[in-house]
Amino acid sequence: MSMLEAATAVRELTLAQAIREALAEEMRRDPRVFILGEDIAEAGHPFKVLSGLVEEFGAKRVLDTPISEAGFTGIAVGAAMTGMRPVIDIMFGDFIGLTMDQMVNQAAKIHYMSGGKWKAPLVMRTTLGATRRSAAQHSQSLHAWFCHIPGLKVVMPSTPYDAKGLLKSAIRDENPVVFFEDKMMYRLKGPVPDEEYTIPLGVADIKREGSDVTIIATSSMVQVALGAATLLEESGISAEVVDPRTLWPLDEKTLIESAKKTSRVIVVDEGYGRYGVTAELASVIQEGAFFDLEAPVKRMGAMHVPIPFSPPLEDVTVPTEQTVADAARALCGAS
Amino acid sequence: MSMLEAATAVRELTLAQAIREALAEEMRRDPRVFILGEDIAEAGHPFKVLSGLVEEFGAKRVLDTPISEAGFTGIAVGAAMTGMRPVIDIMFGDFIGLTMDQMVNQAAKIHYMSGGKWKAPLVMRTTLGATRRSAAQHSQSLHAWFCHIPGLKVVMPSTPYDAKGLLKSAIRDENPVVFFEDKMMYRLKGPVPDEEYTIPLGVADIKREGSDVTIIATSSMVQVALGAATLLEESGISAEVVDPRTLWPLDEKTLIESAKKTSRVIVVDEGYGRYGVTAELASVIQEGAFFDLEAPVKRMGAMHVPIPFSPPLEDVTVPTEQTVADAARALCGAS
Amino acid sequence: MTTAVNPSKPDSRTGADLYLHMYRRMLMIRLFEEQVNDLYTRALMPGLAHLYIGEEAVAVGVCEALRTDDYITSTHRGHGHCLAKGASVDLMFAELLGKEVGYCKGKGGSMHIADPATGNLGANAIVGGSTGIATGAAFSAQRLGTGQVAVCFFGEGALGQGVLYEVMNMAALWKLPVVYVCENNMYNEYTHFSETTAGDILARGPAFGVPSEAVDGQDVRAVYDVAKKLVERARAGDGPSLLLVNTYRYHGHHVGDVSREYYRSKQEEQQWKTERDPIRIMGDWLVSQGLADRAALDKLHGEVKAEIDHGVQFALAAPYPSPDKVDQDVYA
Amino acid sequence: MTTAVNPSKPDSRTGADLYLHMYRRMLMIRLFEEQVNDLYTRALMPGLAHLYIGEEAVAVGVCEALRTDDYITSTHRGHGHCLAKGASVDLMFAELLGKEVGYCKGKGGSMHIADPATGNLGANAIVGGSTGIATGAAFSAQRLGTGQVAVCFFGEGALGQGVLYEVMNMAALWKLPVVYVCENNMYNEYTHFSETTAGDILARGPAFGVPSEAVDGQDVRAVYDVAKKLVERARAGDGPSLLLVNTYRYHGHHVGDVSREYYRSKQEEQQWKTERDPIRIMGDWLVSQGLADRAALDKLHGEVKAEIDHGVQFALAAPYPSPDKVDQDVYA
Ligand SMILES: Cc1ncc(C[n+]2csc(CCOP(=O)(O)OP(=O)(O)O)c2C)c(N)n1
Ligand SMILES: Cc1ncc(C[n+]2csc(CCOP(=O)(O)OP(=O)(O)O)c2C)c(N)n1
Ligand SMILES: [Mg+2]
Ligand SMILES: [Mg+2]
Repeated sequence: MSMLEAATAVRELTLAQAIREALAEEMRRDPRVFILGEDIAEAGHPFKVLSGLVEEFGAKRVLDTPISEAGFTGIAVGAAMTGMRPVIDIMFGDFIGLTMDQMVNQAAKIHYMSGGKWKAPLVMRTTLGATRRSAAQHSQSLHAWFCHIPGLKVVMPSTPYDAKGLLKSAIRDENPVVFFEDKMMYRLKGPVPDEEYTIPLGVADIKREGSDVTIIATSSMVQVALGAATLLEESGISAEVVDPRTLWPLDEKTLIESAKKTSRVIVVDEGYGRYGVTAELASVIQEGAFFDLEAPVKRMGAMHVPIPFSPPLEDVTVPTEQTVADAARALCGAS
Repeated sequence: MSMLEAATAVRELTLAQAIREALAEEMRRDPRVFILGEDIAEAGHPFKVLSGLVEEFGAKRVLDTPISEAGFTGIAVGAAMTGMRPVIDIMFGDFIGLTMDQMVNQAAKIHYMSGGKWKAPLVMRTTLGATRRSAAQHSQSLHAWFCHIPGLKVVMPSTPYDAKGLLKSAIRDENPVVFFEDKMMYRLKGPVPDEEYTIPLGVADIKREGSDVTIIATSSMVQVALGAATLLEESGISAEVVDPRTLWPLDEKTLIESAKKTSRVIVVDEGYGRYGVTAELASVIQEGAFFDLEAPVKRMGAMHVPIPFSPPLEDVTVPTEQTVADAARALCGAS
Repeated sequence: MTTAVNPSKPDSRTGADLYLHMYRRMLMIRLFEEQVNDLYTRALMPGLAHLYIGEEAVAVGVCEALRTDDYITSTHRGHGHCLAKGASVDLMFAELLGKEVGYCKGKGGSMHIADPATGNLGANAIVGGSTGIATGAAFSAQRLGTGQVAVCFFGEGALGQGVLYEVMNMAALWKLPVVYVCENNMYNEYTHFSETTAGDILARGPAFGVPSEAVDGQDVRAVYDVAKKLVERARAGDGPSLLLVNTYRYHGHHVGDVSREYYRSKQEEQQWKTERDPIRIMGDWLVSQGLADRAALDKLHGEVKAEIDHGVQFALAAPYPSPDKVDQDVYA
Repeated sequence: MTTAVNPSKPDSRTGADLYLHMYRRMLMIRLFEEQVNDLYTRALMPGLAHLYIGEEAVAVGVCEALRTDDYITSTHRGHGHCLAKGASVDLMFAELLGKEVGYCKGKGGSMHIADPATGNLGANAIVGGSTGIATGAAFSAQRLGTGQVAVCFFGEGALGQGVLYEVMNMAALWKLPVVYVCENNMYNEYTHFSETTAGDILARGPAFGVPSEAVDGQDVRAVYDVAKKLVERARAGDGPSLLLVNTYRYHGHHVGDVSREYYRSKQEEQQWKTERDPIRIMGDWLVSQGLADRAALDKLHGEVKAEIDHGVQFALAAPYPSPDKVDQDVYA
């Protein structure tokens, strides 16, 4: 918990409530902000994250769209270029494939291609995360695709506090920002101050200090890492948990400093483990802290399989407190 | 050059010719193989890679499609599931965003989701590579996206010989395979035997032996690495050039062995440098050879900017023989 | 594997047989789905379930017009299509519960039932996601000269996905034997289709060279008749068509969607259930025509119920896959 | 930045002024493109160039119906649209040569000319890629109440991209002030559109709630008249429309496409050039109406040629951006 948070925290909100509050505040502040997506108005989104917004802001600012992800993403790009501040809702992160051309060839590049003359300040909110028994087409964590693309920013909040502060910054940002919410975290509670605040994009947060091993984790894996850290404490291992909070821009400095301090690093992310986010984070660490490391950086991501439906299968595909703690013990023992 | 190649090489073909020959041979061998894409029949593709195929195989097997990348990719998935062997042509790799949903949610997953009952043996051929002055929407190397996805295979040939042998294997493979061709390499010449051969997917090739530094390079970057190796020779540095040839499956063993041998590694790939292929390759090396490395693995990819049009700008965005050689010298000097 | 479907001669059922069969199939879907609802409510079923109750005449009317080796693609609301095409109740339930003997070894679940033996290319959790697959299957049928036809089921929500128009255009250009069946149950999840659909749905086919027809989706005989015509048209080499079927789902978008009044009235639901129920309409018609009496229909109900109950027991008793199966079937 | 466009009153040119202005603009595009061809052939221009020669009446007829602050989106074949909307010849050439003073600081090149001052949201190298952007600009205009209209230019090849139908549907639902202008020059690169387009193009608008009209794209006055009507309709709040313009490109798909006989005959090309040339048709009409004599037209030609020559000299003399600019403008 940051200083600010500690000083002012008076309420507990769920992650869903924190997101809704960020949207409502920004929509009150700036009449150009509007939301578009499927079943988001009266239905308030299937995950109910947006309940109440259409009542306050009306159907002109909370728009139910057809099931046309490519089309309404394209419309958002054009609206952003011409003075609006669209927030797009892509119901499941698995559907971003439909939007890749609009996001990557249009939104991400228009500023550069026009020599800085146009810009596309939009936010895409979408989900990631497995273990909801939703099977292969509704459980993916595909954020690595966007991280790869210059011109985009990628945000991965892990707490209600961060979610609210980062989303407000994302909406105010002059660039296209993709904001990933773990669908299993919407009910996670945490302190969120009454007072307005924002969190700058590009600043990592040390969620827990420690000295023996650094666990760099993203989104819901931060909670997993914190749970693992508690388990490790029982084994006498002091784990530091670092949350980059935004994958681009990436606060390399904080990550590398922690790696240098502990000399052992695990990176945990819920995306597929191959050619994913863990590879970049591990590379950044080894580039910046190679000579301080006692062991290679350990990567933990989703198993390289489509996410299965059956619970006993799905449960083994993602990192858990137990597997992360085991890996940390092995890493510490192995030095 | 492999043993087989050395023994039988009698002809020089361009990379484009090698690809055309692979397609023609497979179409003769298997009547289920057909090609579909834009301007590929009479026009033989804008890069003329497919010239002559419609004349031999007719319009039923070399199909001009509308400009509907998502649609004809989806049709290929269905055709592959029901007994055909489609080869899809996506004119520029920049357009794969339009196909991501079909490739990733359908083609890659149908085998798994159906418990092994259906399969989708299709090949997507497309391009990568910059420096053609084609600007930000026609110059990208987006292969990292596909590498990230379980269920897909990704092939990156660097020579006419490899291109032919790998493409034949890709067409015979029972899975969806994405085959990336560097558009600047179509005129590259190299020996290709008259006799039929295939190259298995998942086997790296050491393009040049060396002892001081390993340069792992993909696609056209292999040629850059070989050029760099020649420059390095003049500086008394012996560089080994390793070409994974397929990024998935990945021949980790060969990569790691070379890293252990030389103790210094550079990975070079033309995709964007952040959250890209170089991150995975560097991670595999550090995981497998950490205690043998003298220095962190050095990554070289495309600059994290949309590819600019203007020649003096574009030229600095991708690794060159010179920059790779410089990096290798620094790496060797720095130990 | 791709040749696991054995071509069979066109269905030879006619007259009373056919009608009773259709009635039975609709009943089976209804009872199956009621059981799913129950399993889900009792927390015995993981994940989501989108019930087909109210729409039974669509799947049954269309699939009765197909050969066993004809292809279908289905949707997130797929149980009805799978059963209508001949899926086994036991293996369906087993899959829904994530069991190893299920259609997909538990890897797919409710939204991914697939079965080569009945020509089922798969349910699909991406709206519009199977439009290409069905069109591609029709492509194979044409190229391989098998005489098969492919039917692509999709909800009216999929009219929002551009890929549908891309593949319809190609199907028309290449005269592929595919029938696009749009199940207009009036809602995209929680949004009325009129808020998401401009212009004229029926005109969307011809604009892309695909002739269109509309039919009352609560009347299984009407659905069957028009489907038969369009399927035979496709089989004869005359190309694709679009069939717009007007229907209604009685339950929520998925089992958890219970409080629905903010998007549709209880009265509307009640009206469909009492006035337009496809099973009641067909039952009444069978009786009025003297093709069955109430006792025969009741007996049928008992038989179907027993089959469903057996399936549930079978599935509940079946073991889960062992975790080490998780990385099998990724690559063929 | 997004407010760099100053709303201006509707164009007040009328009668002879207007017609002469349209003639001049068409001529400017023609001579500009001939110069591009020359620069490219002499290897002075990097990359690709897709010439608009033959289609001048489309861009000019439509853009004359627009206010300066109205928006357009353009395509890979975009020079004509940019010039018709008021771009400076000098800055266009500079961009085409990759020079720092060019419209996009050399970062965009031929396929990405963009200019807020003339409402140009950008040429686009993705077929169909700007259909969303134009629709979104219309959305902003409606929400911000600026009275602006957005025109989306695209080739008939973009009819293959599903996203077009997705955004047309939303434009109709939300009554957005956007005019979709389909430039049917009969070829998708090297493939005749009839091989890629089934059904009825004009029917594709109404199927999605977008009224459609067709016009002869070689007659600039006809294009102007119908565009004016559709633009005013949009501005009045009556929603989107689709304008199908039949036209022809005289040159290859791009400058390098020289041997074209495998996909279209020299005779076909010749016929369009001699019988349907938009500049000649308009010139003849101006003379026949006594609005100009040949000498005046010749003089105009000389003026335009001088402007073009100046642009080329300006661009050739301008410096390239220094390599350290490469990572500027990635983020705003
Ligand atoms: C591409 C995509 N977008 C959104 C969703 C989420 N979603 C699942 S079902 C559904 C509504 C589908 O409506 P319709 O096609 O009419 O089918 P119905 O549920 O009425 O049978 C939506 C939006 C999805 N699965 N895929
Ligand atoms: C999505 C996409 N697919 C393919 C291409 C390659 N391509 C560039 S122009 C073109 C043909 C476009 O034809 P049309 O839209 O009729 O425009 P025209 O060139 O005739 O003006 C194609 C296929 C592309 N740029 N974008
Ligand atoms: Mg529906
Ligand atoms: Mg054209």
